[in-house]
Amino acid sequence: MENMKISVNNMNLYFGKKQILKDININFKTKKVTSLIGPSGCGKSTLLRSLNRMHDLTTDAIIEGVLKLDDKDIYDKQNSIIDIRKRVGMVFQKPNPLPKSIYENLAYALNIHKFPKEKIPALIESALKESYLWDEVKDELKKPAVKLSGGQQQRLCIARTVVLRPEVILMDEPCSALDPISTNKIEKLIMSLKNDYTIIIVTHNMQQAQRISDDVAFMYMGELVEFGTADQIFKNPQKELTKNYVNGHFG
Amino acid sequence: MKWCFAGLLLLFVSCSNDEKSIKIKGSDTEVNLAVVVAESFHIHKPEISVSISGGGSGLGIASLLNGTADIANSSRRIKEEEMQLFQKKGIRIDSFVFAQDAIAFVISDELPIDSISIQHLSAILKGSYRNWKALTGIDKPINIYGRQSNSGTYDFVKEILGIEFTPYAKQMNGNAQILEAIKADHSGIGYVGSGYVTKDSGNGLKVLSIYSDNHPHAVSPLNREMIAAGKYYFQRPLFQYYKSSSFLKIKPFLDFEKTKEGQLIIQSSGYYPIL
Amino acid sequence: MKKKILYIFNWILLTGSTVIVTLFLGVILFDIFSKGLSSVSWSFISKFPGNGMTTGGILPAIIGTFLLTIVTTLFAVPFGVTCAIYLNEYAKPSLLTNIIRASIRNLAGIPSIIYGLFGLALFVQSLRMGTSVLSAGLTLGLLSLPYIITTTEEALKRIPNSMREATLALGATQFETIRDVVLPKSLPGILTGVILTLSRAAGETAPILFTGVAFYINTLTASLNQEFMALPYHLYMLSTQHNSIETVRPLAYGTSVVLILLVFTMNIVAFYIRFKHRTQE
Amino acid sequence: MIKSNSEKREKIDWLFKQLFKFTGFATIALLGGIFLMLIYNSISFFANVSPIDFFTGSQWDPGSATSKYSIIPLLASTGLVAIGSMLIAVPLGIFTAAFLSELAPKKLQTFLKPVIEMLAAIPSVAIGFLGIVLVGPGIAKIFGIENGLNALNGSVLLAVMALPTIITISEDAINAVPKSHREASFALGANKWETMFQVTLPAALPGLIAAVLLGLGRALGETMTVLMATGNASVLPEGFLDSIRTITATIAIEMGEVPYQTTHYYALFAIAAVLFMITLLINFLGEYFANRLRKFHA
Repeated sequence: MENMKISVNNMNLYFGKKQILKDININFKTKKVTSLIGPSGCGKSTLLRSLNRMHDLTTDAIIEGVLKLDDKDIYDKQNSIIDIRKRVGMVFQKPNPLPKSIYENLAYALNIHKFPKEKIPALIESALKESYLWDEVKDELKKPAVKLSGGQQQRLCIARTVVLRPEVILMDEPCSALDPISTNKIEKLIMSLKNDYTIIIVTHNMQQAQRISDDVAFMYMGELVEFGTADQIFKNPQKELTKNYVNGHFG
Repeated sequence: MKWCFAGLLLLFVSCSNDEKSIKIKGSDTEVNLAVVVAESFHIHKPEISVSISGGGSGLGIASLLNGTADIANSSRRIKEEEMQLFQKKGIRIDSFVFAQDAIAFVISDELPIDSISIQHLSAILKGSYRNWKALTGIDKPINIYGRQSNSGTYDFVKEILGIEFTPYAKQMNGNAQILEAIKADHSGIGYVGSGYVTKDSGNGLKVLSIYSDNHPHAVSPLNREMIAAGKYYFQRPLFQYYKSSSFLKIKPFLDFEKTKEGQLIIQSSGYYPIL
Repeated sequence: MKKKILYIFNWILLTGSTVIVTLFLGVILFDIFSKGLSSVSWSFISKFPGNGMTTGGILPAIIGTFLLTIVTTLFAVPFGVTCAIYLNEYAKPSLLTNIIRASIRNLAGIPSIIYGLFGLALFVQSLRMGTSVLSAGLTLGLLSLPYIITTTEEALKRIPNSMREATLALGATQFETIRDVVLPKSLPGILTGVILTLSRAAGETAPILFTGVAFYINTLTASLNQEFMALPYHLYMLSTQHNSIETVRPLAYGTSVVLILLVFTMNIVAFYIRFKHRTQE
Repeated sequence: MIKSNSEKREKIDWLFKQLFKFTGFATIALLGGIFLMLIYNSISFFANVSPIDFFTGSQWDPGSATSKYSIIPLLASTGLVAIGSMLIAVPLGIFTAAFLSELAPKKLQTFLKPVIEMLAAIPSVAIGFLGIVLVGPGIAKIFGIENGLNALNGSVLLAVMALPTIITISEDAINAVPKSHREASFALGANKWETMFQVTLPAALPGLIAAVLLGLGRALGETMTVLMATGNASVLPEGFLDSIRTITATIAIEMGEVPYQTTHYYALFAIAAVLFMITLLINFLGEYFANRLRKFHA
């Protein structure tokens, strides 16, 4: 029996009257990389964003079903949204550094979560090292983060997430706005991060999914069509739909 | 953001020293006089702040009633219906006459008359005469430049002549605007407080002397002796009304007006001191 | 041939209109500055009026306008910005919020004198503040609110949602996100709107007519329940109410120069902030 | 320990949310209060004076023994001066906007836009002052009349004040017409002018209407300029050379001097309410047309 980090049971999600996700059941394993793939609009980003309650501010979103982080109900009102998001970090499609310096970008989360002041510099250094960014920026930590290149910004966003030591990192097409070299660096980074974190990533890139994933979930029209190991999905898909998609026949 | 609210609070709290500021309102005729008096008053009592606003006499009395003035300047006696409003609110008021004024009728100096009778004046202001031809032989329409209905001067002229003004009379904002208009309009006639015509009213203007059946000898509003004798038809006391309850607060200012210095200021501004 | 004449006619029509519009500004500024600049001196802006306001300066009017603008700012900015934050960050997009938004936009088009009436009824009468700097400042504050709300909302709207998500995903609360990201990032935009609004408020006359402005005051306005002199009203008074209009005409021109310079300076500051902010992005 | 920290922060978050909500609603309520205050005081007025007299009479004369409260002369004055200003400002404004977006080189644009913004920034009292010292005497000279304080003077000044609004919105409207429209017209062999008058301006029409309406709203509501420059005679005007007295000027002149809570006082609120409704209607219409333009091009 493998260790489950996040489990989703009988989940339905609506925006207003429109149903976006239909009866989703999926388990994300601890310290593995799970990829969510599928054509645009299939609901994979929506699913990802519901794992750390990013839909809370979308006023007409209605979520049914049970989503658990370990044995804790993510949507239980008793549980602080702050703690959920601290445990489940997120990296977005477009790098979105805060309008502050590189150092402050990382210090920000530590400060609001009241980490002891004296520990902050060390935490920042190790997060930057973990994200393979330290060597590039260690001499200019005071530089505004927006001055970094796109790839560096995205790695900074990953470092900003990592610095809080979350248990899960959600990534929403983190490489779609980047060039191949930066993409390559981020993929390497993901491979090394999975030793410590559970990673769930949404991607459009089949090769990338194949390269980095342990598990792959294929979604179509708001439904989870097939879920299995990367080998299974890419080499031996059970469903016709999956086969067509991974072979590039549509999407 | 926080200090904004704190600042706002502070502002509300810092409202104080109401006792040290006197608000005087009303009477376009008296306002400039009041300003000059207040300027000199400041030298004697710099700790008391005096703010002055013009408008009409009605404004002063209404402001006194509304509680937004301490002294109401008025170039006319308070009206019966105004008195009733004060009584309804339970406010007792007193009055003080601090100067005398004469109303001057002004025309362009291009019109060949120097004096006018009360009867003709009434006919013009009523709108029965609409052309100068009957009076001067010059065929020009008569343009009347009067004050607004809230003006004490307006009321005074209306009442003493026992007429209603023609609706074609232009209602100007103040004495000064009337003079401006007549300077430009060679067929205009208007009325202003004598304080407005004694000094630097500019050229092109002429002040009419007034005669009536009782006083066939025409009297000019600029004739000091005749006014002292009470012989000018349109002469009137200038009042200051105040609430009896706030007498102590405004007393220093009234006292100053009564001093020799105060009366001198009144005289040099073109008004006539109280007898 | 006919076509050519039409060409020239059209060209003259368009260019001529533009020239006329430009001339309007030119004539206004030329007339006021050519006749008024000579009246403006250090003593003009640092002295009290004298001799029945026929000589001297306009110090009390400058101080009055300054105080008035401070009261306006302290009232309108916190309330306006807060209201905009509520509408943009918290309120659910519904028919009601859209109606509220449209109403606020339209309130910006309501004649300023009506704000004066409301200020009279609310502050002077109901709240018993009397005719004072406080009443007048709050009235101008009300007048400014719709502008501040609208411009602030526009500034907030320009912040992309990804900025908000960045901190939210790190476990920041919505308030922390507003405080640490949304407001700092939209500050230049808000500031531009606020300064432009205040420059408009500083030049307003109608709303202060019956809420506290005075013809003359013989001391500087020192407390909030006192009446005050203000630059725009002073100009109105000197040009229509004074007993020797001709004599004080140079003072009126001088007052216009000071008023216009004040308003233009505020506008230039606002445009500078906007310009600098735009080039940074 | 971390738990209690989150709880505290969530509490602060909740508190500020309530604060924002409260001030938001308070601000909205305050602004809504303006409307209620006008209605409330107007009702008090109509309890004393019949609405029929108010809307049909021909005299506004609250001072006389038989007080007459008819909005008609004031409304006619307001309408006359505002329409006059539009007759001047609309062609000037739209042609200037067309010049800015179709003819002017970039450099000239960067010069002209601040000019228009500066024009908008000049306080109304300064414009009114110029009406007394410059425009009024000028009009008196041109028409050979004795006094230039009349409706025409007010219209010229209000036109100057409405121009920035009209130009800015018209220019946006013209710029919003898609390039493809123009290109299609050029492709059919139309020249620059034909394209502008037959394609671009008609396509921008809703925006131009919005510009005119919002400019009109500004002219209707202006107080100081008309108070200073139009002579303030409250009789039915017969032409542009007559002195007039608008609703705004009447309020400005009379509000200071009426005893509170009298019929005259309520009357001023009633005419203010009428003005409020008119400007609100015009602004909403303007907004409607502006939105139509936006939707059309979206």
